[in-house]
Amino acid sequence: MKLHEYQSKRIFAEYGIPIPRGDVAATPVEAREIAKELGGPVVIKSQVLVGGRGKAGGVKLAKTPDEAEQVAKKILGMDIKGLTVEKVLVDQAADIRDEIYLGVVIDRARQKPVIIASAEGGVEIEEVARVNPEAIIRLPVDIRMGLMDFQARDLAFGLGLKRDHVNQFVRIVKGLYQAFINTDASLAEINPLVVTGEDSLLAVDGKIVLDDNALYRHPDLAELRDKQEETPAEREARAAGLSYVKLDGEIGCMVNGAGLAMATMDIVKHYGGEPANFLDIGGGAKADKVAAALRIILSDPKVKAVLFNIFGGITRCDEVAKGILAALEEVNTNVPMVARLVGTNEEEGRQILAAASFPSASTLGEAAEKVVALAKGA
Amino acid sequence: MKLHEYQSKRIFAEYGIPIPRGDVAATPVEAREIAKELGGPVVIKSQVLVGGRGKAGGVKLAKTPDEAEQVAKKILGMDIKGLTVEKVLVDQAADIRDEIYLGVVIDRARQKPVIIASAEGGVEIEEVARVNPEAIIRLPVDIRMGLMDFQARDLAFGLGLKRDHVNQFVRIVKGLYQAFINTDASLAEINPLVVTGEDSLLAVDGKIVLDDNALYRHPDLAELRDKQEETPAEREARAAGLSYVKLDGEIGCMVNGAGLAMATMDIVKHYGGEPANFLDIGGGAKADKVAAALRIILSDPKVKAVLFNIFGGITRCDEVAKGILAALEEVNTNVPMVARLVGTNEEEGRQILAAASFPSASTLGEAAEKVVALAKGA
Amino acid sequence: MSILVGKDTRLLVQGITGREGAFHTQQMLDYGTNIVAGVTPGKGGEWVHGVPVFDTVKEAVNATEANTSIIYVPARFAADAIMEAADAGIKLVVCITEGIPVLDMVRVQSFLREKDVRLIGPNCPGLITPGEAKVGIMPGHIHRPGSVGLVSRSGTLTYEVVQALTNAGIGQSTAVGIGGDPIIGSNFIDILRLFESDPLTDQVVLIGEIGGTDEQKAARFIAEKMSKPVTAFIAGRTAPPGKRMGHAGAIIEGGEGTAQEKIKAFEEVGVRVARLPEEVADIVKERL
Amino acid sequence: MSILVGKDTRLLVQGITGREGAFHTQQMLDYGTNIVAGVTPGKGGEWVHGVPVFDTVKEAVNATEANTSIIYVPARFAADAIMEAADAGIKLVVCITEGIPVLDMVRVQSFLREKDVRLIGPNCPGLITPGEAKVGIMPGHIHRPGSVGLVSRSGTLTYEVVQALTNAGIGQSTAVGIGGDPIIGSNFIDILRLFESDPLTDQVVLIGEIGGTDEQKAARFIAEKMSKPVTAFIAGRTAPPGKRMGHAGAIIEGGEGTAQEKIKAFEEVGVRVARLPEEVADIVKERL
Repeated sequence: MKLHEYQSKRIFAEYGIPIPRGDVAATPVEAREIAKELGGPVVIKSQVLVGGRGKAGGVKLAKTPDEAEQVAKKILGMDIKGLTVEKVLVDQAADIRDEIYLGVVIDRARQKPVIIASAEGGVEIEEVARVNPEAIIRLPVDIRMGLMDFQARDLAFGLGLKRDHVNQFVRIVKGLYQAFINTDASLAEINPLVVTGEDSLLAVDGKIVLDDNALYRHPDLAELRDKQEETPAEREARAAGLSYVKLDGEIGCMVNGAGLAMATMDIVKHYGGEPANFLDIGGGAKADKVAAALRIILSDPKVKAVLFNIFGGITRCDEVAKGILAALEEVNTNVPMVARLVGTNEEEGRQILAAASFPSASTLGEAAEKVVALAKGA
Repeated sequence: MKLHEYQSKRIFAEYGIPIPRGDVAATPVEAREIAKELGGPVVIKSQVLVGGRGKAGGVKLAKTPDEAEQVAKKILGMDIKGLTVEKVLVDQAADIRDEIYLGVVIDRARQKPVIIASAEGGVEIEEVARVNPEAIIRLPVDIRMGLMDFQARDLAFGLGLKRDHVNQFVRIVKGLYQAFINTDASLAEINPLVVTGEDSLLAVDGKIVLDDNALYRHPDLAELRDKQEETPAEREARAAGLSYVKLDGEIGCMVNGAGLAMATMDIVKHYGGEPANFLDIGGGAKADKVAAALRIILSDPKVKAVLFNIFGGITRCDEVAKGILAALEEVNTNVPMVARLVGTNEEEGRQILAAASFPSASTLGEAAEKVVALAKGA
Repeated sequence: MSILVGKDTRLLVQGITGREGAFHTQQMLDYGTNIVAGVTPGKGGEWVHGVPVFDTVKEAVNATEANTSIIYVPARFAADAIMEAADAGIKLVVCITEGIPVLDMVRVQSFLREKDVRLIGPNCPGLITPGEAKVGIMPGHIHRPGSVGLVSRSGTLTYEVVQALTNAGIGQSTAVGIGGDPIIGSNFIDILRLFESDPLTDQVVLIGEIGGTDEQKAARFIAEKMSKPVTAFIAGRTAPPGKRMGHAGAIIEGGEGTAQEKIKAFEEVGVRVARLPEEVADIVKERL
Repeated sequence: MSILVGKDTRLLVQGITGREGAFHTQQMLDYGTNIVAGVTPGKGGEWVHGVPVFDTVKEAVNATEANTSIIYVPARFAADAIMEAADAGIKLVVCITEGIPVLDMVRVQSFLREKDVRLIGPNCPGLITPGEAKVGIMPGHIHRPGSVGLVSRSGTLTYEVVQALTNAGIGQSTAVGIGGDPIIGSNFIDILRLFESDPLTDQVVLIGEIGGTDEQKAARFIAEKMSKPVTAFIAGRTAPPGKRMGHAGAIIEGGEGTAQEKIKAFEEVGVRVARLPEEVADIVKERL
């Protein structure tokens, strides 16, 4: 789950990281009031959960409260990569002298959190990695020891910071690491961390991505989710514990397991069809989950046929079969369907479907061929 | 630094450990009010920083508020092992079914915190260790991982707790461990942890001893120090960063280093004297510290002679010499003294003392012989 | 016994009294797995399908000499369960549970590094040595004993490939699902190394998917260290990029983790890559 | 070189710009110790008594190949300084600082266990190989080269014994102060083992004090593993019980830690125990 810039920066502030004075506005008048309160020039920043806001015109400077109101008026309601800007952050403009990148992620290979830092901040770190990889410092952290002071100092001196900034930087990187750990983040990033003309450090932009699996430990953070920026189908899928990604094809797919779901899409395409979605019902799904998944698939008007591909392990075929039938009772649909259920409780599942005269197939190839034919025939 | 029972239990409560309802009283009337508020029988417990309160009559039951007042009247002001009872804790009496011992200390050999538990609580753990050592369970904890849930469960089942108590116990032992770590304790102990007739667990008595070296991290805890229970000399010594223990002899000793201080006492005794104190001025002591130490030694009227034994390493003999002379300027005394200064800046130190005609010796044996003679001659 | 599990396996089921734990205990028993104990804290003394239940793994190991554990406990307790098993001296821990927080697994791995234990998973189907022991949730009946080792990040996709092999008359030595989470106990290389030195395995099938760079590393390992032929299958050629893959994550990994990248990495070192599960069987058959 | 320090020592001073650090740097230089670098964060580029100062230990090690470090930083930063030295590849760390919180040292020791490093101290006087290198705060001039190894929990008391030896014409191979804190990097046994296998050491003096059971353990080690004669001295026969020794602490340790207990433990295994520093010299002399 992604947090907005303003949400991320507020969390940073709780961990002692200096952020610009500022507040969030949902209307141009609010933006004006905030600018007036702050005094001096401000930056108006669209709060949307995609990258590239700046290039899209979603970040602008304003010198006066009047100008802030005008700029906010332009940005609020703007469409950025399909997302509507509902809120802007009005921050006191910083006197930027240098820009540093500072982030924490999990290093999968080392199986440790790793601090990533670069004196070339302000641009995307991928860009730095591509153009000037030596400018990136990586510091793996033993989660049991936490980030030690000397490591933070090594980083500060490694970035070539001025002596006056070293202690400030140490506090910031320790705060960022602690925020990462305490929020169960998968990414916590300050970019840029600015050295200002007043010779202090300031987290001008920031981002936190949370681990969905750990949200149960953070009910307060879970509430920060921006409901505006999910489609109704995605929202329903998440609520039901399903992994769903909408695509552009006409064949709805319901599969258990991400690998098999992707392989099923590959095979649908191999047989000349186009998948309408990626949908993994996960392991051990029961009837109600299957029903929710079917509703979500059918909510896409482009879907012309549906393929169920279930290879039962922890998931039981009889539960899935019951779920399909239960869903069909509430969802009145003419979309043709094919089910291929094998594995755990395969016989019971097939009997349930057979009793309801539901079309089925025994191999994935056969099922894919059938569903492509049904979609084309429809 | 030792905390009182009521202070320790309040800290436990912050860590989710259930403690009896109760409050602290400094007068019999307060005790009555608390008992009234609590309703039902209460226990009146003297709050003094020594063991054996119970045997000394410092812990009594009271059935009514009236009785509470009477009992408090008896206990307040009572002398227990030289300490005057200034406060009593008035706790709701618990319906005790079983008593468990639960403590956390540092295991020096393993260099880890270790949880100590015994189903035979309510008596001193040393007593259990002597009589029935197999009744004690030791669980070393890796400080980097913290106390893990399964370890806490192992402990619970190892103590033979009923199933209904396991989850409660797990929360309590994790809370106790966390309190130990977060307060930088050297001991955190619940004894007894009671299984009540209502089938819940309750920390009826508790004790925390803090690491003095870590008190700088805990200004709030440092303030809890009970100033009534230190002698003025001990208080001054602590404030000056000196390690001082009053003894019964007549020869004051000021030494740098605990080992040398003890050896000096041994040697004074070897030559027929009795040391008046243990006093270690520590490493690198400067003039003001030496002066404070001398004031403390001379505040004991039994002192008939003073021996300075300084073997300079990190401590410099010239600093010590200056300190002695500075102290003598403010403290007008006729007590005879001998100084033996060797090691770092030995020459400078000797010159300073020689210039002031201060008696000195070159070996410890010579110094001890001299000081014993001076004490006897005085 | 090929690798990791077989007739010598003395299995402990953690979370045996739960719905999934009890169900799969029955399934594993039916397959012939030697299940010696179960653990659910607070349920010690009960029995599940004739298997004695203990309160702690230590007690279970002391009483039954279990050497392998399979974990079905819910995600929020699973990390602790893995560490409990490792601490009690279990040598092979198989964690089926999905949805364990990533930082929990980081802690687990830092704990396991000092122990003599191998972890498979989490979020994996487990592993099976056909005809000897099933330690997982895969449908046993699709397997048949043979000499092809399988290692896979995927669960159900592995069943699909196993079935294709079995349908083509090709048996398996051991099939291992290593799991698809960001932090897992054993990776492709760990298992490939075991297959390479297993006399009962003649060739290996590797089933990968988009995301990360583990397949690329496996390709390098195969080129440098393996004498046995490997056939690969990569899911996700038509899939959108994995949602888990964070921005900075990609930098660390040094790649975007697309199927195309992975297929290229394999083909460059001479590993044949199948496009369909049935094609895996075809390629393997040629090499028998 | 006898044990741990000598002509091969390339010393780094952590906290070199502080009052104590600078003072003792001069003292150690005067003694002839090869000091190659100092570290004080934020003072990199400065010089102290001709020794170059660096911001971090890593930089210092890279630039000067320092192999030993001595720490004079204040107590609240000392634990971090020890770990910084270990992390940078220093092989011998000597921590003079006193007053480090116990839990800090517990963390340090858990960190060091995975590193190839030896820690002496904290709260110790350091160590000296007379005539070669002084890595500590002891007055150098009281020592003289010879074949008697010293190991001690005490600081100044060791100087007393060393002076008694020197006055009696007995030289020292290496004198090591291991420190008196509850958690220390090296204990009596660690150092006794080094002396036992050091060809330049003929006999050993052990100086203990009340508290704990390390002397008792050392006695057992001497009985079982040492061929060289050991003379012991225990301070605190007339002292009140150590204030540090908590209640439950004593249980763990399995003893009260009185001088009498310790003297008894030594005498039972044939180690002679001196009553006065001068007596140490007398006993050692008999054995030369």
